[in-house]
Amino acid sequence: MDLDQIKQILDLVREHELSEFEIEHEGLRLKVRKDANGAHVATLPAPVSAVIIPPVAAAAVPAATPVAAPGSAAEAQEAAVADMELAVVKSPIVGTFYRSPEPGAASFVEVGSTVKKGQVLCIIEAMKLMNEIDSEHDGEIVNIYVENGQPVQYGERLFAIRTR
Amino acid sequence: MDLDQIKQILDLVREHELSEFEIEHEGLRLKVRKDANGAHVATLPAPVSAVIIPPVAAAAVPAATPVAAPGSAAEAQEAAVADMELAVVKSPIVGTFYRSPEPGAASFVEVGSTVKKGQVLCIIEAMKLMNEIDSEHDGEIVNIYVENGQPVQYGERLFAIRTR
Amino acid sequence: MFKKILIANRGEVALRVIFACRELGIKTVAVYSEADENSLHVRFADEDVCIGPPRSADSYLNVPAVISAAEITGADAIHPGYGFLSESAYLAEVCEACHIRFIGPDPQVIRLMGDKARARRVMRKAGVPILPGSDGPIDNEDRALKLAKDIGYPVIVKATAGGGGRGMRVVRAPAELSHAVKTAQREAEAAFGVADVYIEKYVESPRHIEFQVLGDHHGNVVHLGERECSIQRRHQKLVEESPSVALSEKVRRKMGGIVIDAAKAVQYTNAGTFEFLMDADGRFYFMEANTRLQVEHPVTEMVTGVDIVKEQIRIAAGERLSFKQSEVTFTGHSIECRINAEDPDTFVPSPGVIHVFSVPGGPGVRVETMAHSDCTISPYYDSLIAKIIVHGRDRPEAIARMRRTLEMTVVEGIKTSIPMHLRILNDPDFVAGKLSTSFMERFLKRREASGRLAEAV
Amino acid sequence: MFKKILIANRGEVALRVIFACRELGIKTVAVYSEADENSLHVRFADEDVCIGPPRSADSYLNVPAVISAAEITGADAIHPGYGFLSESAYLAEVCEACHIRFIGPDPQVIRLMGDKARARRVMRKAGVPILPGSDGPIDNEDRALKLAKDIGYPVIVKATAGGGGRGMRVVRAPAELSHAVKTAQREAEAAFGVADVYIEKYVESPRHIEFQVLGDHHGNVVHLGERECSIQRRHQKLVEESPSVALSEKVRRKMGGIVIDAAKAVQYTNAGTFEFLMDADGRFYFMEANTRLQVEHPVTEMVTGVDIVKEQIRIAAGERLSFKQSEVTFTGHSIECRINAEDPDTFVPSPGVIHVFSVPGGPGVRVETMAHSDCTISPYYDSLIAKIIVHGRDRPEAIARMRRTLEMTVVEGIKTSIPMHLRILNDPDFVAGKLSTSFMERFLKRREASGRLAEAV
Repeated sequence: MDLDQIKQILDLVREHELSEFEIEHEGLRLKVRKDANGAHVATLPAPVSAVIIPPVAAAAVPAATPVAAPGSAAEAQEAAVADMELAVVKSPIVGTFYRSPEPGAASFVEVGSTVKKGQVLCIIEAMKLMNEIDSEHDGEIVNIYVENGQPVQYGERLFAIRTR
Repeated sequence: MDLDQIKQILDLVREHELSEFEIEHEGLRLKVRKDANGAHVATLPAPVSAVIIPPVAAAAVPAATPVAAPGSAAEAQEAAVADMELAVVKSPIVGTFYRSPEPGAASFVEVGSTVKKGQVLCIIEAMKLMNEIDSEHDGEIVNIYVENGQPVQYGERLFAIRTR
Repeated sequence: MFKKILIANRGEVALRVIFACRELGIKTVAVYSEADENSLHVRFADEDVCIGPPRSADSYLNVPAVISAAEITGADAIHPGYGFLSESAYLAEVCEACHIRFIGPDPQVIRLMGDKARARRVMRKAGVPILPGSDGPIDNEDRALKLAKDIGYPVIVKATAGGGGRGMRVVRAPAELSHAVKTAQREAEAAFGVADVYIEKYVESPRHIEFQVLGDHHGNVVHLGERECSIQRRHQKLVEESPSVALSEKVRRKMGGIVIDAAKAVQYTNAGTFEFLMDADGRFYFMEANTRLQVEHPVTEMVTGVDIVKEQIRIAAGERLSFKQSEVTFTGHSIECRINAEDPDTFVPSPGVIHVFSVPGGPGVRVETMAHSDCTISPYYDSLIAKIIVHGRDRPEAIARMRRTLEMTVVEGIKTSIPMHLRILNDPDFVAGKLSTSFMERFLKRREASGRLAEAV
Repeated sequence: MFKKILIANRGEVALRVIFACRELGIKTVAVYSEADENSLHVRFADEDVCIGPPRSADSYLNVPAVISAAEITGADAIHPGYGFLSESAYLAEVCEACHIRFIGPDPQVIRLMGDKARARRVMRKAGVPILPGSDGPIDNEDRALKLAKDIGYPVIVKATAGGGGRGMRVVRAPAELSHAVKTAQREAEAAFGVADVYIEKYVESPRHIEFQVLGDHHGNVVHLGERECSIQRRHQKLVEESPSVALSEKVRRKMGGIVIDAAKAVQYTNAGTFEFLMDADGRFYFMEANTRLQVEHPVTEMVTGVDIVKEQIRIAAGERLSFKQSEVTFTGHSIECRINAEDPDTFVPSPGVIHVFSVPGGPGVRVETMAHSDCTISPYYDSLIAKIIVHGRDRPEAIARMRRTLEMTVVEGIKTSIPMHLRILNDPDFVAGKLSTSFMERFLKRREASGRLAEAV
């Protein structure tokens, strides 16, 4: 998603006179709220569109992911805070995902494992090379998105870590 | 999910007059809210775009034409009233427009002429035939849109008549 | 050469004529109904004239409006496209009277070919094989019964003014004949204003083979080979191709010679098509001649490299044909699919707004369309939204090419016949070239039987 | 035959390869950068793999990512398209090691042709006319001066690893030579990582003529005639055509024979192009060989009817060429315009959202594009948005056809080079076929002089 697409979405929001628009799709989360209250428009000078864009993930760095669908502005703020505690580890390369150093061996991590920055989370095999993927955070593994032995694309989600 | 799909969803939201729409599907989450509060619209002079469409002309029958660009609702109403008194005579056929029965003769009507229903306004020549165009109204010619000898298309405006 | 041509048509064929005019350096005038104000043919013509309300009878079929439009814009010729006024001898006559060149055959030829019974007689005299049948309208039931017995059942009763499948009845036994004649007469009267019907031999599951001819005003006539248009539903062609797998080079030459002789016999000029039925034994029977550009002309253009519309214009301007029969070559194989705005299962028309329209390119793909993203397909006119034509080195390549082109065509907002076309292209009989005018009937029955399973798309 | 081909490219050429694969019944894998997620090549491939961020170096030029994508999808061959990794001997070698077929020549041949000085030597040995010049990199200034004197000024200094006009300097007098060599070396070092440069005779205002060859793995090589690509700006081709007006049938046969011999001498396989300069006297000088599909391959396809991409795939699968040289025929004339997203006056790139995109059809028109209404032209990649190719019975028909096609092409939202192309098509020298690689320089100067008056559109 680039700026143009965001602009187009904002145009749609205006066109359809939406008060709220929220989308989450492949690592991107976009939320738009618009105070289209006639009274405000009349009395206040600025009908400001609020656009909340989470820090866009640079290639393969952890990005915020929401844990709850916010129902109000207050909740949304809470959710945003909650978001910041989750880091998603994405695949920096294309290859095959392995959870253990060799067939039959124990997995590097499980859901619930406590991990430290620099700890190996998995291996991605690319061009016969085994690439170890390290954690960039201290925290707890709360989700593993990919099955052992499954191919992964660039940018595909691998783990969610609740950071501390 | 691409922008087109989002547009289609928003069209559906509008079509079904929804105030809220939320979907979660295969890693996508989309939420839309619309503040369609009728009370606000009714009580406050909301910034509604006023679209005034004059009654569409059935083929070749006189139609109202706006005389002023309405600047406010009040003005628009006035204009609408004014419109109703104006009839536009459109060309029922393709051909060449003549204001007089033969070259050098006096014009059938001039701006300011009083005309009666059934009175000849002009001739349109098509396929060597001279077709007389009659007035369908009693009134006063307030505008002549076409020069003598000029070609006219089907539906092209010929005269404006202030009806009585 | 003409300075300015008025195109008395709409849609893709109006654009097709604009292409030809622009390549020849001729200005164009578009005419349009109120429903077509935003059409591409209006946008790309040099001038345009609104000629009436949406209903065809009041606009595109309105001869005085078309002629007046030509007069007020100073057009020196009219190209009628196909459909609408393209086979109107009356328009051709009015054009003559108004000193506007009608781009098509002379009015007498249009009139002759429009009278199916008369055309049969003339063609038989010119040495064209015709189906045994009555030489003129049936006026007596006893004679009709005797004739049918001589010809042998089944026979077909047809309106002399006919077309499009109306006023036609197949008769398989003497007892049915009288009723069939009366029904056909009633239909003919209703559809064409003329009740006359004639009888001819009915051929079971024939192929529809037609020959394209071009004749100039200097006595030169060439043929551009045949098209096979056997894939029809209710006499509407759905898929056309050239060449036909059923014709050898020898037969093509022979039949080509026959149609050239026939065209010369009636002093045929401009573009025309001679339609034949071909029976299982390879015998040809003349059906009718169409005195206009055909919807399916691109398949012939693809295999011959001849621009038929440009040739029409040159011929109408009095030029000699720019090539001889011996210079006409046939290369590869071409197929056309007529993409209609309709439900691919029920054939119910599907007008509306096309939100997304995209057709892939690649080698050997040609698209004729007035559609584009965010255009409206009007309910007033026929449902053809695009013709997709492919060319390949041979028939299998052409089929593969058409398949991938249809698979990668995107039309969103309305339903189209593309899924049905893909199923036809995947049908074993189609792939094997086992075609006949009853193909679609069998195809649709099989499909019904299979409970609409196995969608090709 | 292959079961599944990974296409290591994007844009129109990725679609072009998908067309060929679908026609051959081969599954496809698209790879894409994050910027291309919504591209048509991703939509129409059977599978797709995101291989990296928008920057080419991290995605489309990322060999490990491409190979891994092939491995995880089980692709048995890789088509590299043009640009990106298409001339990467390294990718070809890794493919060999991974038992994935690289659709292109063997790595040794790619490497040989990539070293311009070595290629010159080998070609000369194979009997191909080359420009007089140094046989290898220049290592000594005195020897360079002596050589330049022997050849005669002007001479040109070129990077051995060169391409795209970088690392090139024309030298018109001995005093300029030393400086030119140093500058070219610096540019070559910066652009290609290799500072080596060589000297050859500089031809003033030559034509750029290139021959298309196809070679199978059974020793068969054919040529598909020439393309003239003299309309270039800063070594970027803008308009290409086939045949060249400057070649007689006799010269075509002779040069075709020479390139076939040269290709056989280096055991060339798959598709390739031998580029020549042609001087005012009709003498040919070998420039370089491109070991890949060319952007402009469609003009050759249009005049020969050969589907070059399908041939590439068949050859890579080990099949024999399906035709002999004697079966290659040349029909009519074809022209291609490369439509770029750029300002037609300043050549500044114009990425952005295309709101409306529509290209007309009609006879002899072919469009290769990844664009459609409401698509985004990304700033990350080159500015080519469409190739419009036309075919006509002769060059004047092709020019008229290209003009009307460009005039009726609608691209709204970004600027395109179409107005510039229309001006080129209307240029008297272009129409007369008076082409040379200095055409654009003169054309742009004239235009500047005329104060940007008389817009063609």
